Amino acid sequence: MSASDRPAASAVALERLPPRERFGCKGPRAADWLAAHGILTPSRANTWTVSGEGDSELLVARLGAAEFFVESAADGRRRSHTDSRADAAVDAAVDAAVDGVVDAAVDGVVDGVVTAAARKLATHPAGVYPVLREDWCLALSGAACDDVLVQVCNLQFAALDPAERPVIMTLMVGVAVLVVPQAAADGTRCYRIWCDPTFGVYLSETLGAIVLESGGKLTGVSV
Amino acid sequence: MMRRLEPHPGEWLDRSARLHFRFEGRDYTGFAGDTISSALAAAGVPYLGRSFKYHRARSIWSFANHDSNVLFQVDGVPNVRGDVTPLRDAMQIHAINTFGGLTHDKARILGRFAPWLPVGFYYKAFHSKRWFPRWERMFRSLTGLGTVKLDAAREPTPKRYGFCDVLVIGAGPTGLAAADEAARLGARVALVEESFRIGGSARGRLAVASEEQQSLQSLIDKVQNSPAIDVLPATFAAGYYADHWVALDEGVRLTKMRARAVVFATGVIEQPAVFRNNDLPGVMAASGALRLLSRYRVAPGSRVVIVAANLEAYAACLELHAHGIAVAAIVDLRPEGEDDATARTCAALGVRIVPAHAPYEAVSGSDGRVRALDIAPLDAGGRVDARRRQRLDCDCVLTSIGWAPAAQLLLQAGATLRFDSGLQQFVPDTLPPGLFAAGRLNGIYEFPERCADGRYAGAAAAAHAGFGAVAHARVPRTTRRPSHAFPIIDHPQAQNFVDFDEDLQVKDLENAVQEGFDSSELLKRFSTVGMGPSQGKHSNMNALRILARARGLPIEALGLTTARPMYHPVPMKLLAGRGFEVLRRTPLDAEHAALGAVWMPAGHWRRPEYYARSGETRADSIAAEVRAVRERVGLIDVGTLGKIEIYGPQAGEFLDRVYAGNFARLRVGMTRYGLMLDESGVIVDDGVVARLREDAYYFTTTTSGAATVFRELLRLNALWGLDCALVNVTGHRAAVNFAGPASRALLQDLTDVDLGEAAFPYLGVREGRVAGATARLLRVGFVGEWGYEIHVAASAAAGVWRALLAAGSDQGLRPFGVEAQRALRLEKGHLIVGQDTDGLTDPIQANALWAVDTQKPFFIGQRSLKILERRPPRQVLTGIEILDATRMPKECHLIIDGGAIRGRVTSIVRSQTLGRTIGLAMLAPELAAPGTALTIRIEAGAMLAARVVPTPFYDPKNTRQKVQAAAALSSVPLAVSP
Amino acid sequence: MKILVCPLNGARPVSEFAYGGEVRRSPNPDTCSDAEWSAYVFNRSGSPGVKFEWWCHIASGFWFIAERDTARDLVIATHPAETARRLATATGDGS
Amino acid sequence: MFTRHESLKSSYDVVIIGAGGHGLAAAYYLARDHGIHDVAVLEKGYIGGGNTGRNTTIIRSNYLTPEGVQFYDESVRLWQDLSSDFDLNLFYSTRGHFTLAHTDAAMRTMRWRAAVNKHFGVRSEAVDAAFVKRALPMIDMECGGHAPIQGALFHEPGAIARHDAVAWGYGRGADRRGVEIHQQTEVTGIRVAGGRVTGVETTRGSIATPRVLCAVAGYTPRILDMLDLHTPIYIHPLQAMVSEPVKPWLDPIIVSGSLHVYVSQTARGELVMGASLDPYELHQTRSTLDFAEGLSAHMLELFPFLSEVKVNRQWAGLSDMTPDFAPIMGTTPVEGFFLDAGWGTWGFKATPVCGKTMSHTVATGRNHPLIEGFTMNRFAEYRLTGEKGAASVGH
Repeated sequence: MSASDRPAASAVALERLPPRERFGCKGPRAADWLAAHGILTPSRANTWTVSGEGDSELLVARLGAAEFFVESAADGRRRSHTDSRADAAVDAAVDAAVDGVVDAAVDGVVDGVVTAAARKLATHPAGVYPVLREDWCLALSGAACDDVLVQVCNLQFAALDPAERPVIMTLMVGVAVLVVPQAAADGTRCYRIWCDPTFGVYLSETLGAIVLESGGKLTGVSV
Repeated sequence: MMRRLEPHPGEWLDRSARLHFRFEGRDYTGFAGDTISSALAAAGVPYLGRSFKYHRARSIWSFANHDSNVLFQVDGVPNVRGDVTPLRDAMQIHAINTFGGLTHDKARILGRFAPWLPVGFYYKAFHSKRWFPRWERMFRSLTGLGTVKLDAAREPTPKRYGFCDVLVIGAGPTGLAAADEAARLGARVALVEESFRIGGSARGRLAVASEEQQSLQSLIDKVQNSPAIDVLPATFAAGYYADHWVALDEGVRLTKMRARAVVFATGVIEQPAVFRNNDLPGVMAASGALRLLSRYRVAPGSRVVIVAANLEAYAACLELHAHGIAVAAIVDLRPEGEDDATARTCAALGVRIVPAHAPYEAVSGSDGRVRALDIAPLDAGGRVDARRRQRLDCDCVLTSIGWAPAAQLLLQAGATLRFDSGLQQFVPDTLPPGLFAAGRLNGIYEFPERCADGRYAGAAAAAHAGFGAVAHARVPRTTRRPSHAFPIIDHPQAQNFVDFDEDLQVKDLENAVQEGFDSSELLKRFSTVGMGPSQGKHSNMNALRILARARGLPIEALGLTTARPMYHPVPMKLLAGRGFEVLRRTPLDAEHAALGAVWMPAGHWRRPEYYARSGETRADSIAAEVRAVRERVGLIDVGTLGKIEIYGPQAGEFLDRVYAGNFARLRVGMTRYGLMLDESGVIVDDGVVARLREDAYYFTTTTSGAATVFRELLRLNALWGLDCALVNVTGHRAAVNFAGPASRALLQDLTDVDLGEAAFPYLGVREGRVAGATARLLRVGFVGEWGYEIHVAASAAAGVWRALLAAGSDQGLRPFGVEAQRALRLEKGHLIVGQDTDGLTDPIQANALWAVDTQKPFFIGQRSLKILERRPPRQVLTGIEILDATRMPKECHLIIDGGAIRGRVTSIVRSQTLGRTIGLAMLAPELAAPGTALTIRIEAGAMLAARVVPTPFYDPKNTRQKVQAAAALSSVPLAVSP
Repeated sequence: MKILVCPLNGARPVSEFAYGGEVRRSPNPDTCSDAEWSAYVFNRSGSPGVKFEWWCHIASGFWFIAERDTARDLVIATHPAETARRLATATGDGS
Repeated sequence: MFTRHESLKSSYDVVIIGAGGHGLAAAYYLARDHGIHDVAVLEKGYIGGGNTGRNTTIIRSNYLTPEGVQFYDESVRLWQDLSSDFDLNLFYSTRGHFTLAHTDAAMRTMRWRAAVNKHFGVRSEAVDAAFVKRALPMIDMECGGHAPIQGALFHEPGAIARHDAVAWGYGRGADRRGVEIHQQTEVTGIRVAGGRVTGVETTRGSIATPRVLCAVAGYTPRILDMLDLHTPIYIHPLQAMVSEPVKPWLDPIIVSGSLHVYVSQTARGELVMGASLDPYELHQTRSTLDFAEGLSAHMLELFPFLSEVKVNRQWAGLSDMTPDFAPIMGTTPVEGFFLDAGWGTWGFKATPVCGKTMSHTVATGRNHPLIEGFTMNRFAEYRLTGEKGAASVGH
C-alpha cells in the first residue's frame, strides 16, 4: 500500500498538561520507603504502575533501578508556586512536597497521598533522597501521533506495547525526555512526555509546529 | 528524428493535460507525466546539453538517472536531471555550463583543442606564480555546472525515521517477488523504487511474451494491494549505513529507514560501447531508448542501427519493430552473433544482421545528431580493420553490449564482489549478515529465474528478521554472456568516450596508466574517471577493462574503487531537514523579556547581556547596573549555573575526591569555593559547594560545564561505588543573585530567615522562605557586595523575582545582566574558568592554590599537581592596571617584553567604581611581581603601559561583607533614579 | 546509525550515548613514579582491538561498560558499570 | 611518473613507512637536500591513498602558539614554490580564510590568534561583523537566528590545493632522484638490536636499514606497538563530503567552530565540506548519515541558498589525535627510529615543512629546531603545547 493510503495525519493533538502534584526520590531504600507509605512501585526498571482513581490516581514510574517518579492526577496548580503570595500555608505544604526541604508542619492543608509522602520525605529518611521534579508535561494523542513522533525521535514508539507499561528515556529533538505510552479509550495511542522545564517552550513549539503541519490541534501550546 | 508516437495503453502520459514550458528561450509543450527530457525529445530538440570539458553536444543516453550531460537550470535550481524530473507547467529551463546558449555555446571551441589537452593537462600547465591566478579564474569560470541563486531561500523539509522488517531496494520482477514472499511470511516490508512506477523495465513492453507480462502484472497487483508492503515509488536508496540503516530520498523528504534485513534487487546498469563519437546525440543505450519509447512514447529515431553483444539487443530490435520503428541493421561484435529464437525472429523480419563487426565511428549530421554509423570487421583479438569499413545510414544508434551491476549500495554495506568471467560481470561474493542480493545484480537474467531468486532472497531476509524459514533452493546464475569482454574500439582520432561526465577518452586512461597511475584508485584520482555526477555508473567498468588491458592483467586481479554514499546526489535541504536548534530558557525568561533584556547566547541558553532602557546607551545601562549593585542593590538571574544535589553518608568523601578543596570538613550551614581539576591537574570547572546537612550537599557548576560535569560525576560515582547519590536540578531550580549594600535590609522583609550577621554569616547557607516560596539562600560575594544567591523551585521563580523587584523598586534596584556581572566580578578579582584560564591552566598558574587541600588523601589531579609544583609555572594569572586612562587594551591582547610574547590580557574593564582600567593577565612568572611595569600591544601595534597590581582591586579587605559597612553604605543617597 | 544495546534502556542508536573512553587501570598515585603517572595520564592504547569502554545513555544518565572491537565497530558485550571497578582495581581514582 | 620496482633491495640507508604526502616529502628532501638517495618508501596501499587524498586541502598558518605559527608559516612559504619545484600544477590557490566567531568568547580567541600571528609576521586580523558581511555578502549573518556572526579571524594567506597532486609531485621528484616507492608493501615488524633500529619486516620480504621514519597517520599506534613505544595518540575518524559542481560563487575558505563547518569551493566548482571529529574511537573509514545531516543543516544556516545543491559523495579518514592538538615529531627512545605523527586534522597543510624538518632530523639524527616544541617527551614533562588553549577558550 502506498504512502498516500495511510491514515491522514489530521487526527493528532498536542496538549500541555497542567502541573500535577508530583515528587521524585532515589536511593538504596527508596522502594521500601515508598511501599511503607502505601505507594506501590513497579518491580521492573523503566516501567510504571498506576493505582487509585480520579484525583487520587497515582502514576509511579521506576527510572532505572533505584529512582522513582510519582505523579498524582490531582491538579498541582491548586498548590502552584506561580503566585507566591497565595496562601503561604498551602504553598508551604507543596514546597515541602516538591522541594524536599525541612518545613514546619502546616495546619489546615488536606494532604493528598503525594503531599503526605513528600512531606515525610522532607524529613530525610536514611537512604531515600528527594528528586525535585518541576517537569514540563505534554500529552500527544490521536491516531496519527506516531507519524509525528517519527519526525522528532529515532525510537520506534509504534512498536511499544502500552500493556507492558514501558517508561522510555530518550532524546527528542535534542532534549532528554521521559515518555509513557498509554492506550486511549478509543483504542488509539496517547503519549505523556515530561522534560526539564527549561526546555519546555522549545519542545512544545517544535512539536507544536509539526502537529499543526499535520493538521492537528494544540491546547496550551503556542507556536 | 525523435518524435512522439500515437497513444498506447502502457504509456505514463496524461495526454489530456498539456503543459507549457520554456527551454533556452523558446516555448514548448508536453504532457503531464513527461519528464523534461522526454518532452524535449518529443519536441524534436536535437540535443539537450553540453559536455563538462569539451562542450560537445550531448543528449539522452540511458534515461536512468545518470544522463549527466543532460542537466538543466530549472527555475533557478542548478543541476536538475532532465531524465528523471517530472515536467511542470510554466517551467523555465536552460541548459547549464554554456557560454551564449546551448546552440551557440562559444566554449564548444574547446572540443577542437581536445587532441592537445591530454589527461591531467591542467597539472602540467599554467602553474607559474604569475600566470596561475589568471588562469585559475578562467578555469573556474569554465568548470562548474549549474549556477546557484544566491538569494534562494532555505527550504525546511520534513525528515522522518522509518522502520521495517525487510527493506527491498528495487521493484523490478526480482524486488516484487522478494517483497511478496517476505510479506507472505509475515514480515512488514518497505519496497523502494527509483522510477515513478514499479514493475521494472519490461513493464508495458509490446514484444515481451504475454504470459510474462501477465505474471508480472499479477505480481504488481499483489504487491500494490498488500497491507504489509509499504510501496515507495520515485524513491531511491541514497546510502547504506551501519546496522541496516538506509537513507531514502523520497524527493520531498528524507526517510531514515531502519530495517532488520535488506534485499538488494537493484539490477544492472547498461554500459556504453566505446567508439569514436559514441557520445553523439542519437547514440543511446538500448534500454534507455526503450524506456523513452514505452513510457513516454517517443520514437528514438526512424532508422535505427543496433550495436549488439547480447540477447537484449535482439529483444530491443523486436520491441522497436512492434512500435513500427525500422531497424536498419544489427551490428554484432561477436563473431558467432546470437543464436536464439529472438535473433531468428529478427532475421525473419528482414533485419540485416552483421556479426563480427564493430562500430568504428558515428557520423554527425548538420543538426549535430548522428546521421550514419561506420562499421568495420572486428577480429578475435579485438582489432578492427578500418580499411574494410562500410557506412550504415541511420538517425539513431542503440548500443546493447553489456551491463554493470548496480552494486554501489551493496559495496557500501561491506559486501565483496568477484568477477565472473563467464558473465563478464562482477557478482556478489560475500554478504554481511542480513543482506541479500538477487536478480540481475546477482547475475540472474531471465524473468522466471529472477522471480525465483527474488523469492529466495525475500524468504531469506524474512527468516533473518524472524519470520518463517527459507524453503527455496538457490537459483543458478545465467549461463549466457550478457556483457561483452571488451566493447571498446580504438580510433586514431580518439573521441571514443569512456566517461561522458568528465569527457574522458580511451587514450586519456591509457596515458594515465602509462604515467604510473596504474591501480584503479590512482587511475580514478589522476584521470577523474567516475568522479562526475554519475559517479562512474557508466564508466568505471570500461575504465577497469582498459586498465586491465594496459597492464596485461585479468580484471580479477584489479580491485574496484571504493563505493560511498550517495548513490545519486541528494539535495542538502533533504539531509538538513527542519534543522532543530535547541533553545533553553531559564524560568525567568519571560520576566527578562518584559524588562527589555538584550539577549546574548550562552551555550543553548539565552541570557540578558543587559537591560535596555529608553534614553540610555548600552554603556549607560551597563554602568547604571554596576552602580546599582555597588551603591544600592541589583538582581541577576544566575539560573544557568549547573545545580547539583548530593546525598548520602559518603557525599562528603565523594566531593573531596572530585574537588581540590576539602568538603568533608566543611561545617553544616556553610559554603566553600570548589575547584575541579582533570587528571593532568588542569582546572576544568569551579563552583560553590554548600553543606545542607551532615549527608546532604548542594553545589553549583559553570554554565557551560553543567551537563558534562554532571555526567562525569555520575561516571565517577558508578566507578567508585560510594554510598551517595547525585541529583541534577539545574533546570528544575531557579537561582538569582540579590546583591548590594541594601540587599540585606530589603530581603529581610521577604524572608523568615534571620539575616543577622551572627545568625547568617558570610559564606553561610540557610533554608527558609522567600516571598512565600521555599528557598535556599547562599551568602556569597561573587560581585563583591553583601548579597544572597536565592535558589527556589523553577515554578516559584517568577513570584520571587517580582517580589524582590517590587521590594527594591524605590531603593534604586536594577536587574543586571552578564556584562555588569563581568565588571563586578573583575573588580573583585574573581576569575572565570574558560576566560581567565585556558586548556592548560592549573591552580598554580591560576593563583588558586588557596582553594586546594594538598593534604587530602586523594583528589583528581592531585598527583599531577605534585609533579607540577616541583617545576616553575609557565605562566601566572595576575592583576594588572592600565596607566593610560584614555586607551584600553582588548581581552587577548599580548604583553610584549624584549620583543617577545610574555603574556596576554585575559580580562579587562574600565572600572567606574575605581576610576581606573583594571584586568587580569596570564604572565611569564618573572613579570608577575606586583609593581612590575608591562607593555601591552594593542590595535595597530600601538604599545600601552601597564603595571602588575595585587587583586582584589575592589575592597581587598572584604569589609563590604561586614555588617557595619553594609549599613553605612545603604544610607548613601540614591545614586540612581528608581 | 550504529545500534548500541544499553543494559538499562535496550537497543538505541549510538547518537543517544556519550562515549567515555577506555576503562583504564591507573598506578597507585602514592607509590608510583612521576614517569608512571604521566604515562597513565597522557598515553593511550591507540591500536585497534577489543576494548572495555565507558558509555553513557544520555537521557537516563546511565553509565555502563561496552566491550567493543574498535577495528570493526562491533559491540561484543555490555557490562554493568561496577565491572569497571574490577578492571581498574588499584586505581588512583580512590579504591 | 613513477617507476614500478618489482622487488625490494636487501638494504637501504633509510626506510620510510607510508607513501602519503609526509613520507614522500621526507624522501624528496632527503634525496634533494641531504644527498641520501638510497631510500625506500613502503606503502601498504597506494600513493597518497590515506589522509593525503582524503583531507579538505586547507592550508593556513593562523595558529595560536609561537611554535605552531612559525612551523606552519614556514610550510605556507614552501607551498608557494612547490608547483614550480615539481613542474606540476598543484592548483595552489590563495583564497583567504575566515574563521567565524559566533560568541564574544570566540571573538576573544580570534583576537588572541591574530595578535600572535601578527607578532610573527603572519597576515591575520580579527575583523568585525561588518567586515565579514562586506567580504561575504551572501552569508546569513544571523545563521538562522541561532548563532549570529560577531566577527571573524581573517587570514589572508589561507589557501587550498589539489591534494593528490602534492603526493604525486613529491613522489615523482623522489622517484627521479633514485628513491624507490613500493606500493602494496606492508610493514609487519621492525627489527631492533641494542636499542637501535636494524631492519624492517614487510609482506614482500625483510630489509636491513639503520634508519626508519614512520609517517603513517592513523596507523601510527600499530607501528609503535612493534617497538613497544607509547604515546597519547588516539584514533577517531574525520569525515568530509563534496557537492556537485556549481559555478564559482565562493572564493575564501569559511570555517565556523560553533557550527562545526568548514567549506571551500574547488577549481572544479565542487563544495568540499567538513565538520568535527567523530565522537568515538574507530579504525574504519565508514561514512555516517548523522554527519551528512548535521553538516548540511549547519551549511544551510550559513548559506540558506544551497538548499537545492546536491551532496555527491561522502568519505572519511583516520585522524591520529593528541591531547594538545599538536603533532609528535622527531627522535624517539629507539635510536634510528623517527616519528612524524599526531597530525589529527591538520596534517595536509604541514606536508612540505614536515618533509623539510623530518629529512633534516633523519639525516642528522638531531631534531630540527622548528620541531623542538613537538617532541615525544613533552608529555612526561608536562610541557604540552598551547594549541589546546585555543581550542578550549570559548568552548
